[in-house]
Amino acid sequence: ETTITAVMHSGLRVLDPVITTAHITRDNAFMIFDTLVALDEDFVVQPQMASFEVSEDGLSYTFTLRDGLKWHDGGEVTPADCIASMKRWMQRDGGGQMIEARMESLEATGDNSFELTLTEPFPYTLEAMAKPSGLALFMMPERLASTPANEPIPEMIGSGPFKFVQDEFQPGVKVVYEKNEDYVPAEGPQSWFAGAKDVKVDRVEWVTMPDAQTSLNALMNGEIDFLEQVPVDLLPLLEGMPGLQNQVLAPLGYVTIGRMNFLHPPFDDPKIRQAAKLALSQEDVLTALIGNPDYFKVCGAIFGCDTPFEFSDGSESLTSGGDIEAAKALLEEAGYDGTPVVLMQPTDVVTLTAQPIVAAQALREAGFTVDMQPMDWQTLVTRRASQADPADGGWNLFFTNWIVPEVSNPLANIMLPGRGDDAWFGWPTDETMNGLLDDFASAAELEDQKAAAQQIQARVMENVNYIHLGQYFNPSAWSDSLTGITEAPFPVFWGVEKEG
Amino acid sequence: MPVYFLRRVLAAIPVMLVVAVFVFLLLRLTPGDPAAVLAGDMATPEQLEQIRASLGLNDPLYVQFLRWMGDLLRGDFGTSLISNQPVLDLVADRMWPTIWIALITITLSVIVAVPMGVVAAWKHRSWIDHLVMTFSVLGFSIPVFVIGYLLIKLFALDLGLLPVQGYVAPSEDLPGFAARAVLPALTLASIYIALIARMTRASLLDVLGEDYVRTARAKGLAERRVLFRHALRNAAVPVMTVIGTGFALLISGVVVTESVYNIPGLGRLTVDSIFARDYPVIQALILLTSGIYVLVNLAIDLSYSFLDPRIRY
Amino acid sequence: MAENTMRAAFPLSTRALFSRIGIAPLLAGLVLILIILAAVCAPLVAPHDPIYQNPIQRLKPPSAEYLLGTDNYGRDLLSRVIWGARVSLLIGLGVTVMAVVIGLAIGLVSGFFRLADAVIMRIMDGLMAMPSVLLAIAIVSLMGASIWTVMAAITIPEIPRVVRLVRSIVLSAREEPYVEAAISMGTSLPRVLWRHLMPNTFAPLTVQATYVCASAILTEAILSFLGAGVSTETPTWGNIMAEARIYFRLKPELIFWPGLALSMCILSINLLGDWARDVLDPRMGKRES
Amino acid sequence: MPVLDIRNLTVAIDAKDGASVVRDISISIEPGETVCLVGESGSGKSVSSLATMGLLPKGALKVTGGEILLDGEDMLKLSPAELRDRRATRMSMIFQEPMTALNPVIKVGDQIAEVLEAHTKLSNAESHARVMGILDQVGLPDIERVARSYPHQLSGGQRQRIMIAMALILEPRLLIADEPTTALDVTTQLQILRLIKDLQQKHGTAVLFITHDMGVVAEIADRVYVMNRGDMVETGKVMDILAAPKMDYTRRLLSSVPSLVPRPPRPVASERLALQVSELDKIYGGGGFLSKAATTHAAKAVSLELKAGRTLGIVGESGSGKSTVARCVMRLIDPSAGGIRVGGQEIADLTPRGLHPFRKRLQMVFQDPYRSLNPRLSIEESIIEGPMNYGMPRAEAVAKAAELLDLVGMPAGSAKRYPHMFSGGQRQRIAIARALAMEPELLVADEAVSALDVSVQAQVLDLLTEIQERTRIAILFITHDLRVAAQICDEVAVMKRGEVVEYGPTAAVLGAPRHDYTKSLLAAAPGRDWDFPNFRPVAA
Ligand SMILES: Nc1ncnc2c1ncn2[C@@H]1O[C@H](COP(=O)(O)OP(=O)(O)OP(=O)(O)O)[C@@H](O)[C@H]1O
Ligand SMILES: Nc1ncnc2c1ncn2[C@@H]1O[C@H](COP(=O)(O)OP(=O)(O)OP(=O)(O)O)[C@@H](O)[C@H]1O
Ligand SMILES: [Mg+2]
Ligand SMILES: [Mg+2]
Repeated sequence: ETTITAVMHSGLRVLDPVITTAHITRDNAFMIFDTLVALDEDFVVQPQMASFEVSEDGLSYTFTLRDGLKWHDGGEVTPADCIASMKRWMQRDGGGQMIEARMESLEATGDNSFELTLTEPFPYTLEAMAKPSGLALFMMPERLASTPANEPIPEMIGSGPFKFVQDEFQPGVKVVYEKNEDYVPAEGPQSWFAGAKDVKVDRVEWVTMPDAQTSLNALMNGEIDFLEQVPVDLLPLLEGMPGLQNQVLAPLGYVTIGRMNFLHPPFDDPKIRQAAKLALSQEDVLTALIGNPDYFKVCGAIFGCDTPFEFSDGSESLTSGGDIEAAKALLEEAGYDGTPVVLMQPTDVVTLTAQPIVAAQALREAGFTVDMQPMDWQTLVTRRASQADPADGGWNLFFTNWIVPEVSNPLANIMLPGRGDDAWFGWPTDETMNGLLDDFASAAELEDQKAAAQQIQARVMENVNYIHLGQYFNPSAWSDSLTGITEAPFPVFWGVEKEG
Repeated sequence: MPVYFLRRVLAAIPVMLVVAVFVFLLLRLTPGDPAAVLAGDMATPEQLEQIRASLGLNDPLYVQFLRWMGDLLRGDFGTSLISNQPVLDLVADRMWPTIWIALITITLSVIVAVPMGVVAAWKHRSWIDHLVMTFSVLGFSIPVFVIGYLLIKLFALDLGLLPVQGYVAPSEDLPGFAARAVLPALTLASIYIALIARMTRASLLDVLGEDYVRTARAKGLAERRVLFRHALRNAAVPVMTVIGTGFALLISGVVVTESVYNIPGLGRLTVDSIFARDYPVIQALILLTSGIYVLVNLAIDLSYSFLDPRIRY
Repeated sequence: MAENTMRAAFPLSTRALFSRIGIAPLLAGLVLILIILAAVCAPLVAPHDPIYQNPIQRLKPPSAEYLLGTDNYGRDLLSRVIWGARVSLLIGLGVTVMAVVIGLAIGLVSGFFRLADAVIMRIMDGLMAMPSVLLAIAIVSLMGASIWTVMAAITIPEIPRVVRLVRSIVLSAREEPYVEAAISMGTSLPRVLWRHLMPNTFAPLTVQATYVCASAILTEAILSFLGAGVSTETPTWGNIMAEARIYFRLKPELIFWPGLALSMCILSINLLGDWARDVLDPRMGKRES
Repeated sequence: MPVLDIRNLTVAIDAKDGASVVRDISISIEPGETVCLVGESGSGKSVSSLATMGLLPKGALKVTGGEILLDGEDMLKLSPAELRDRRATRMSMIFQEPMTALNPVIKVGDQIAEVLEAHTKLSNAESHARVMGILDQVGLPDIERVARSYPHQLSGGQRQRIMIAMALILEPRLLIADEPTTALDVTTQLQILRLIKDLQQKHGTAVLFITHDMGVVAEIADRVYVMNRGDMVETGKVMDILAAPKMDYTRRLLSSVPSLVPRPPRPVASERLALQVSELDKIYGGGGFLSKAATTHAAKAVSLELKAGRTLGIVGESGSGKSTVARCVMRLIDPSAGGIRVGGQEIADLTPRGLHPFRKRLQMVFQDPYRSLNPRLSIEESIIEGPMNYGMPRAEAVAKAAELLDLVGMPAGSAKRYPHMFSGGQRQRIAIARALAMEPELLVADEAVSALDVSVQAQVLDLLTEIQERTRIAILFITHDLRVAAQICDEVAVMKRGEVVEYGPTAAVLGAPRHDYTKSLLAAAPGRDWDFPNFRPVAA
């Protein structure tokens, strides 16, 4: 029996991939559930559980399930299951809601096929269904998918390559998967989430280690096989260790961003937002965060470098070390009155502690009054939902990270819409942006999409909907006994072999 | 004895009630929102509101409290908001590592610390005494995690004698369990040994000045007998007391030790739950640890009557 | 006789000091004074701004410019350790003062008034039963991590210990004939408390205070370690170590120096506490803890 | 050859240039002889005996000269192991406080058997038989049960018998008894003294008996050694010492011992009642949810009257309820039933607030002079506290304190000093001054002289008498010492188990007791046949 023991970036607690956008929940769901369609490494949507056909007018999508699909409890996968799964997902996911808004019908058309009909063309439809981030669209048996969207599903029964071992699940500690012997891989070579998901081990165990030092020690001591995130500063320890290797598996990496609160001074004033942006330097932030320049990339493109929509309009100051003088001047011009910037600093998330510290220093240098308030990440996520005045329980600025696929498409990027109270935390009201997003959504050709994306890039930089602070990469490390590990935005365990 | 026992158990009820009210209010009156934790980064305010309502977090506080109390009386500790598992299952899963480590630590500490304290008291003001005292002050002065790191570096990495982390149940793999339990127990024991050695010494010093020790010597007994038969048992009550109150220290140490050695125990479960605002789990766990503390100290009080026949309940 | 006169004439001669106080507490006092001086004069003594980040100088080994090297933000470790003394001592002292003052007040009342005692002791038992570090983490993570919440969080679990100590002293002292004499002389209860009972608590409280202080500094470090401490922008020994812990194998000095400062400080406080106990009341060992 | 021959023994404090606490003393005891070592507190009696046993506290005291010969063998030259071997086999010791001298967590039978284990090779059965034999000899009832008891389950007298059994089981040549009866009631004391005498005669043991009680000396001694501040003052046959002491110190010591013959009654000066206690009841304990604390009926229907300027004594054995009555009168505790009138005013049921005006009319002097003054206040502060509570301006109170200190015979200029700078007798004077500062009508003295040496005791008693004559104060005097009661009280109430069994003028009660209990108390008083102050037997 072969078992891969892996330490992932955090502990799994929430199981339902429709309830939360937490990455670990999604990673878990990709093991257990399968998707209708999937993205390959060229950002192209490929069939996975179902092949699809789009009508000429772009209004009708027909999905045909491939043969041999079975739930882990033995049941057949039916169109009804898929329809229920899609409907539940549409209630929660941004992309799903856009589809729902244009949906005419979603109905079974046979024993193994069903059809989605739209009222107007929506070229983003397949991409939304294939995207591996935000809320990915997973197929579940109907009885699970009929759970209300804000209540967790009671069981983990999917049709994916691995089965969830309920008895051994310890929330936050350990998840165990068994190979799904009944799984019939799709055709074609494995590429990201598309192609054959060929499981070559009997079991996979994810264990959580709260201390980076401990997990590295464990890897070096041969107690685990795979470590998803190695702090870059610690890579020198791995160098020259026989039997171990490390590599960045998600070549697109992450972006780190700062988000301001548009409702309260001083950041309700675009000039002051602009001044803050001018003060910040991607290189400073990334150096503090990562250290080794091989593992970060100063990059002005809000949709990420090396992605289809890579533009860098308006990002000069960010990528060239910041422009404190200009920031000072602009702040002066805007008549900044010293209103403190309440900057929320998470103390318990390693990848988010450095940004506020570096930013605080830069903002102070530019003339801002900064009130940095440390708190644990959960307090931060609670507090950022508060629209109150920063002086009593609200906030002005916080930082967070995304994996690049979460921001690389304008429609997936949740920070963009400027719909006031309905917008993401920070609540910008930005009709210009909304217009640009509509343009993008209805653009049929890639060229049109690119044009719209470029304008969105410029608008973000001008209006400072958020501050894009560059890209960084996380090396993973594993033992030589594992082979077949492939690149993907997050680790996948199909195709991986373990010797001995 | 039974009456006393009953009285003590009854007396524990208001204590537990205080704990319950305190924890409940602490959790509800301060910021933090399990719904936000649950929904993740990309959730919109509207989705948060829905989740909050479905978790019953929008009900008035007293309603929530009474509901919790009612459930408790029926033996229902609730369900984790985050992982949606019954709290009792979570606790049952995570209990054993903590219990094992704690038991080993206490045993180890007592075995090491009591003789240390006895020798120090006996050789009062000699170099052995100074050594023991220095060690025990040091035990109080170095943070647990630093001790943990040092032990890992020495025994696991440099000498390669023991694994650096993890836990396996003793029923599955006894040698594996033992190998993984040694370092955490040693780490935890560092404070505990210091505490017990110190108290043993102090209380023995007191006892050695008592008349009956002089009587024992006047009888011509050997020094070893005077020390162990006459003095130690009389010194035992304060030592037991410190073992009991030190239990609280142990729980604190467990939290850190479980992090350093990656032991899936109750300490980490509590910390994780606090960070995740998983109210039912936090409430149950703090109530549980407090209850254990109360019980341990009750057991220790009862043990006094075995140590000292004058104490009768 | 001559010897006595000499002693009286030079009460502070070194020899007398050593023989009267003993070497360990004397050294401890010295170390503590040094640390306090460093803390008070941090702006003058520290070679760099403790929070100024210089990303280019990240994780540098010790050099003439950075005597102990730099941390992962390129901040000067030495300066951070010196400034760290400030906050760590502030937390230690603040917690001690708060715990002692509050505990003393509650303990006096509880020891003397039977009715209040029943209620107060139940509450104290409750507080005592809650594991202190867990309680502190809960308070800090729920209320936000500022120095003040950290201090409050560490203080609350210490209070019951002080209360119990004070109460036990009051309970035994109030049986003292001189207290009964005062009562029979018509002294009012508050005055009996203040004048006859409270002074009895000073010696044991002094000793207890040293332990509270030491454990507060230590608890702060543990809270930082668990991610519920003061912001890393404000250096404390605890959070310097906590922040550096992933560099434990790569740059152990990042943990070593603040750890050394912390341990020396706590060691000194503990030693002084032991000394105070021997001096103030040789039989206190029984009451402690 | 003497069993014990201490020659020129000097013991000093174990430090460089440490002062000597015992200087150049010599004691010798013949087989079968009882030698008493007497002297005031701190004179070095215990130190001498501990030196003999080799039990001087390590690091505190050490022998600096002389020799201690036990059957000709010098104890000071033995190795620790050899010394251990001599203990219990050749010399044994019993201590004053039988509660603390026995290990509270080991059964007494085992504690005795331990001696056999350490020094003999007897089998368990043999050893058990030996233990039972000695228990029987020391006159314990139901010996099997006693052997299985823990010390706290036995009475004080029984515990002391256990100590004696332990000391004598290996028939040592020498028994040292350091104040073995001081903590016991007179009746028990008498039994123990008789027991020691019996056993001594049976085994021919030499006894070194340490005491400060001249009555005991008269009772048992063959010869007497008198110590004063570390020096041996005088030695001689008991009758010679008692009847014709040569040294001043010895004379003073003897003349301080109060006589058991009641002093002549004083005329009644005033008919005014200072205190009237009627049908007073006090029950301790009981009540409490689920608590099964046993109740103690500590005072049963106690009725007493005390006129101004008179002294009423309450006597009785330990636990008879004397203090309980005193504390009820003082309203330090609440009586369960009955009345207490002070100067005609009922105070038994007043609230603390209502009581306030009456507090100053009653004052108390406590037994332990070391604990009845707040160590942190100067004695002046202690004295003026009361008057200032009742509104006296500070300056006036200070002046009054000075006056009072003078009255009780304290040196001028002592007002600003602290209690620890005074001796026990002086402290008791200060406590009296403090009580008088309130100008009370009634002074309650609970064992006010019991902790003092006889010579100091005599001074304090004189002081009280003198003050009473001057101020016409009424005194409620509680004591267990019949000699003291005979000398100071006008009336005496004898209490037994919470009840007053006999009550009347001192001369009547102590001179011609009617109740059996009073008779047995008097019969048990050691040295009752000897009139110490007059160096002659009591005239029949
Ligand atoms: N451990 C000690 N260290 C120093 N001095 C001591 C010690 N024990 C006794 N002394 C001193 O030795 C002297 C004699 O003490 P000792 O106990 O022999 O008196 P005593 O005659 O037995 O008095 P008492 O009747 O009160 O028992 C006293 O002055 C005392 O202060
Ligand atoms: N606070 C108390 N609670 C319960 N019982 C008590 C209390 N104080 C005294 N007693 C009991 O009441 C009885 C009388 O005690 P009291 O102190 O009055 O005796 P006493 O005659 O003064 O004895 P002594 O001569 O030993 O001082 C004893 O049996 C005692 O155990
Ligand atoms: Mg003595
Ligand atoms: Mg009494």
